[in-house]
Amino acid sequence: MNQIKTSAPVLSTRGLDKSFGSLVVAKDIEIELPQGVRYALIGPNGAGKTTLINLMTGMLRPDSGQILLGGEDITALDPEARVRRGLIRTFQINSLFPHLTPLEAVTLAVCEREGISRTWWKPVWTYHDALDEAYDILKSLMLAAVCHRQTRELAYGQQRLLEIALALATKPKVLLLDEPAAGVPREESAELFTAITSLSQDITVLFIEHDMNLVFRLASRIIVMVGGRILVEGTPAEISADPRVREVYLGGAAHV
Amino acid sequence: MTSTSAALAGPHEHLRAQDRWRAIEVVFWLATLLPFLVTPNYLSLASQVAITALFALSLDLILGYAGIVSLGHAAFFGFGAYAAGILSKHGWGEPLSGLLFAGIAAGLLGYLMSFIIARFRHLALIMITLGFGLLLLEAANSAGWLTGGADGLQGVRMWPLLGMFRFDLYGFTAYWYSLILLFLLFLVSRRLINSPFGLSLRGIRENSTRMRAIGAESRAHIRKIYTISAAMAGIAGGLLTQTTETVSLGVLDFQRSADILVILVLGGAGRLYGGLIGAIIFLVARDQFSGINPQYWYFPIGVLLVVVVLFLPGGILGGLAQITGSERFQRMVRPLMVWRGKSP
Amino acid sequence: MITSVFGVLFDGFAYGMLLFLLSVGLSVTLGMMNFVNLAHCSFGMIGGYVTVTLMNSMGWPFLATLPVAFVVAAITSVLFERTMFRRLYRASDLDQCLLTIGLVFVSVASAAYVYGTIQQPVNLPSYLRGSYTIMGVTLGAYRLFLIAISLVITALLVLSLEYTRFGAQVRAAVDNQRMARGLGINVDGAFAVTFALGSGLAGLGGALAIDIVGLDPSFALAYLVYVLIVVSVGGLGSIGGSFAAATLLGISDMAGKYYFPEIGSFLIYLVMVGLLMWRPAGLFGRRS
Amino acid sequence: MQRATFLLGGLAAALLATTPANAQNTVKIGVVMSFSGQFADPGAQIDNGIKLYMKQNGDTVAGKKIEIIRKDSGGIAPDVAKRLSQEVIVRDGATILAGYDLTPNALAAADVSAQAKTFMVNMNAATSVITTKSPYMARTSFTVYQLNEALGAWAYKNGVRRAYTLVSDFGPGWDGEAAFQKGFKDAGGEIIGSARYPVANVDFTAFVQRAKDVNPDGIYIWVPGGPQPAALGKAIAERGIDKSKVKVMGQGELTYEEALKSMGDAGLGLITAFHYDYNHQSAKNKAFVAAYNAEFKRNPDMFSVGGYDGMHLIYETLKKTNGNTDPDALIAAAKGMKWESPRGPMSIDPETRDVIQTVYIRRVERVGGHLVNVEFDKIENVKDPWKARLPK
Repeated sequence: MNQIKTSAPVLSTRGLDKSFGSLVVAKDIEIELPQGVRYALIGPNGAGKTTLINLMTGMLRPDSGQILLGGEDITALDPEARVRRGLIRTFQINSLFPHLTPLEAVTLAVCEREGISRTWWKPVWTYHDALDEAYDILKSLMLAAVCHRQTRELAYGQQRLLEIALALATKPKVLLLDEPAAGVPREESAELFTAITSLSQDITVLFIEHDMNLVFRLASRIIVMVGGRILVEGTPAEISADPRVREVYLGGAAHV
Repeated sequence: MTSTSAALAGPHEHLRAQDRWRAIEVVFWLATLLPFLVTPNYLSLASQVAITALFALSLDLILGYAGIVSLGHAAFFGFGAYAAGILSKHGWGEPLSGLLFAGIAAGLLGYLMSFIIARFRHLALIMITLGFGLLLLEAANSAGWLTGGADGLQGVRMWPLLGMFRFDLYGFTAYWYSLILLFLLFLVSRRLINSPFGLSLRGIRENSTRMRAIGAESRAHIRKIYTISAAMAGIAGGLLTQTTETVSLGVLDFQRSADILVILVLGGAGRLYGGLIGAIIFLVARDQFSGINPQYWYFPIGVLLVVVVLFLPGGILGGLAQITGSERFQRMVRPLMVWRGKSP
Repeated sequence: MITSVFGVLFDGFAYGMLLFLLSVGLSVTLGMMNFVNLAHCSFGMIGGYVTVTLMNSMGWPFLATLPVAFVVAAITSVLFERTMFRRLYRASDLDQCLLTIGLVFVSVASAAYVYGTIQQPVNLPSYLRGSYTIMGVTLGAYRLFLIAISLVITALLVLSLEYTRFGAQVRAAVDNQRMARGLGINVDGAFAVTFALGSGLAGLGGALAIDIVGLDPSFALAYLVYVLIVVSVGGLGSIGGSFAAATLLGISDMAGKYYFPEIGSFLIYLVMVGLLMWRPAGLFGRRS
Repeated sequence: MQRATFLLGGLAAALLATTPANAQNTVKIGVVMSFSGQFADPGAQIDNGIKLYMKQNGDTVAGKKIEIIRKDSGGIAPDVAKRLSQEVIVRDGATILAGYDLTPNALAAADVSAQAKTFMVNMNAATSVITTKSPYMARTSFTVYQLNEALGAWAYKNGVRRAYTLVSDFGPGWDGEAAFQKGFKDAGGEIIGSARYPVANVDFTAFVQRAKDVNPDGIYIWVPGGPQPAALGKAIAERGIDKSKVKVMGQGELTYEEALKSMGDAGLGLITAFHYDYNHQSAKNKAFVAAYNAEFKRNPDMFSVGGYDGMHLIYETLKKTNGNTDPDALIAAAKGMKWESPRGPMSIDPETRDVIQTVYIRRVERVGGHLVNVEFDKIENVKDPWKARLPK
């Protein structure tokens, strides 16, 4: 489980600041994510976790600071361009294509990545490679059996998996998961996280999660945020021993 | 509708099966030939239905597939209509090249408009399309030297189609000409919506935020489909000009934009055949109702729309698909379907 | 020159007030329940025909017919809301459009059947005709009346929405329906009342509009475009927005016709398109 | 879904498969005009004129039964008007076309008349050029040039020297403007300003103010029917234009009955040129108006008389041809036909097949508690001047 920092960071931020009026939602955020690491981002509600993901993916613009992906400054790029460079996210609340089937949705993402989506004179089914790839992704997330059902008919847990499948279809270098197991029953969420941690080591993963059992079992490193700042960053062992973290989570015993 | 067998056959087989022509589609297109045999006195109505169906199809591409609601689609229909008319008035009455000209002209206008369209959504988008449509109408009214203003463009005369077929009083040439074009452009649309591009359009319709998050080139897609749709609407407009040898401000009217939206939604948006069915139902109902009473036919048409919404939400095809897809219906009709050797 | 500016401002404002009365109800219902009611002007038409009937057949004075126009339009709209519209609150916008356009067609045909296609005349009392000249500016009596009545109504609307319990409930429902329900607010009831209020105002607007724009069965369709323009430019669910948009459009329309008659007919659409491109959610809109 | 598609298609085909009844002794007249939409009221009035004429004169002429087939073009839609005209000929077997409220529609249908060689009676559309488009067409309404060029000349003769023109910004309005200006300038007058207001305009104060600002001694207005005349009349009164000093003139629509009712006293003093009004003083018209009131509970207007005289023309031509519906025979019979209409003496110009009639100059006055158009001058036997200038 324990990864050793070997390569240069894939994604890093330098001094990110963001506030809405007098409300500071991100203050001096410095993060470095090395390749292949499974990072957990934890913190109490309102700590600025989702905001940080929005900043990194370009859905929000920082007031100051920089975001670097593979050494390239992407601070000024729009979200689509960041996705094309391999930085992708999922949503805390499902954001799917209700009337498409999972196969169609994931194929769509593959086609967009490959630039195939510009062609309008050849049927989708002639693109065997794209379809096979989409199918494999679905299979790896245990969605193969329902790949021809309409998305809105899927069970909630399956929809959460499809969120991840869509993200994987863009062949990300960095995958940011915003509470991937939100609303999923506990038994299923363990399964879901197993699927996440067994993803290819080429992919760096950062996930927000409230279930501390899962976090400490599956994350190789943990970042703790409080009030828009990073409180501490370290291995699960370091974090669980940290008195400041204990203080923050004193009221949040239910999670642990 | 069951998919288990196809799923086993591999992911592409299932999609390929969806792309295949169904017997009912073949029957539908064969049925479009019926007016020649059964109702030869209704061919000019039939050609108007075909032209309206083409116009509705063009709107379906942007509304039904990409989710772009437009209350100004008559702008492109009218632009094509005037383009074809003005070309003919100035001495070039060859129909096919005239139609091409109409399509290109409207497509160019659509391309320019698409840069604005792609930036907006919801009510703002609807009202901006409406505004541009009305601006174009006012412009056509003002430019009397070019368009003939409110009197309509005079002097539109078409040469015989392919040098052989005159546009006759019975609408014979008009109908087969319109029908062939409708069919060809339907084939193009069918191809388009089953392509990766078509898949992306449906993605934009379903969830444009998510499309951004998977790095899709949504705006480029919207620009492209808007241009194609505009060109198609322009061809429909050109067809109307050519088959009737008239053009007036009515082709740019708000009413025309609203009517075509009603027709498409009535038939069922996003179903390719929706606009076609809507055009048939709406125009035939209007012809029949107004034949019974030319003054109050709005009443039964209005009732028709209300009834369709209340009992067949999603338009006629959408509602029927829900009904025929329901378990109860399947159980009910299964005994009747035995002869087909498979379940519906 | 200065007097003509004031004259144009005055006339444009009066015209804007008429647009405001016709539109404000739609803005609120569209913003609140996301219900696309294209039949809004049909309720305006009902108000117009009520006034005409009472005046011409029963000899009522003009002013006395106005409250009745309001009430009849309001009651009719609630009947439709309770029996038909509410079933479609969760349906797609397109289905809502189709249903309400169907009702517009029915209302147009019904009006033609009952009243004929003729332009309905309305004979205003003498004190509303003619004009006053104040410091060189000619002020039409009816326009003054129109402005006065609209300002009173706007004030009443704003006060009742800002300072009453009902107003607080409506505002809560507009802001966040789900949360309002959670707080135990009777959202359905609030909506029915608001719907009635909006349609009643349209009915009143329809009655007041006869003298300026006339009344025949095509009213229900002809003014739909103007109403939609005001609603979209103002921003959904915003009374202040509708007021500002109607004023702006009324004045710019009037000024455009006065100073640039060559482009007079383009101006209202140009203003709308320009404003929406600048602020897609409308002047006072929170969401588009 | 596709099953349903087919079923519906079949249903549509079945609906269409009604065959036209065909009887040797019937003359079918296809009446194509707007029965619905914005222009429904003119259509209804034309139709009333047709109905009244048939009630008074029976539905049989020269041994043939007359059958009217009504088709709704629903507004400005030449493509629809053309199709309906075609259909009423090929599907329903009509041998005469009639109706036609709007210029573009009449122009499009003229093609059908010319191509199918069908006698066509234009009962309303008033643009001069229309009758030149089919040699089988006659008109029983008026032309914009006929009325307004006469009015222009009359205005100069009656003291107007500096006139301002305000017209609706579309074809008929431009024609009205051009016709008045031609009549007025040829007589020696000066046009000191002009404006065109948008077709869908609802408020006229700005335009009237502009006219007032240049201080003319005559204002000419061209306005179509509908709500605009009343709005204009009121705006003129509100702006305080003194009609005893400034002549405010227009074509008769400006002061049609309902517009005057809405205007009230604001309408007093407006001067219009027209070919018909229910207040026209003649025995023939009194009887016509009485019968019309009894039948339709309202007064006839210019549309009604267009329909009424149109039917008269059809009946009389059929009598002349002994029921023969050969288009050449019918149009030959129509040429030069003269009769006494409720509007006064009228005839069909044998050269142009257009209407020749008296143009009345009227002023709005209060008579017996009602505002009416009182004729105080007239110009007799006016032909369409626009066609007179066409190269022969």
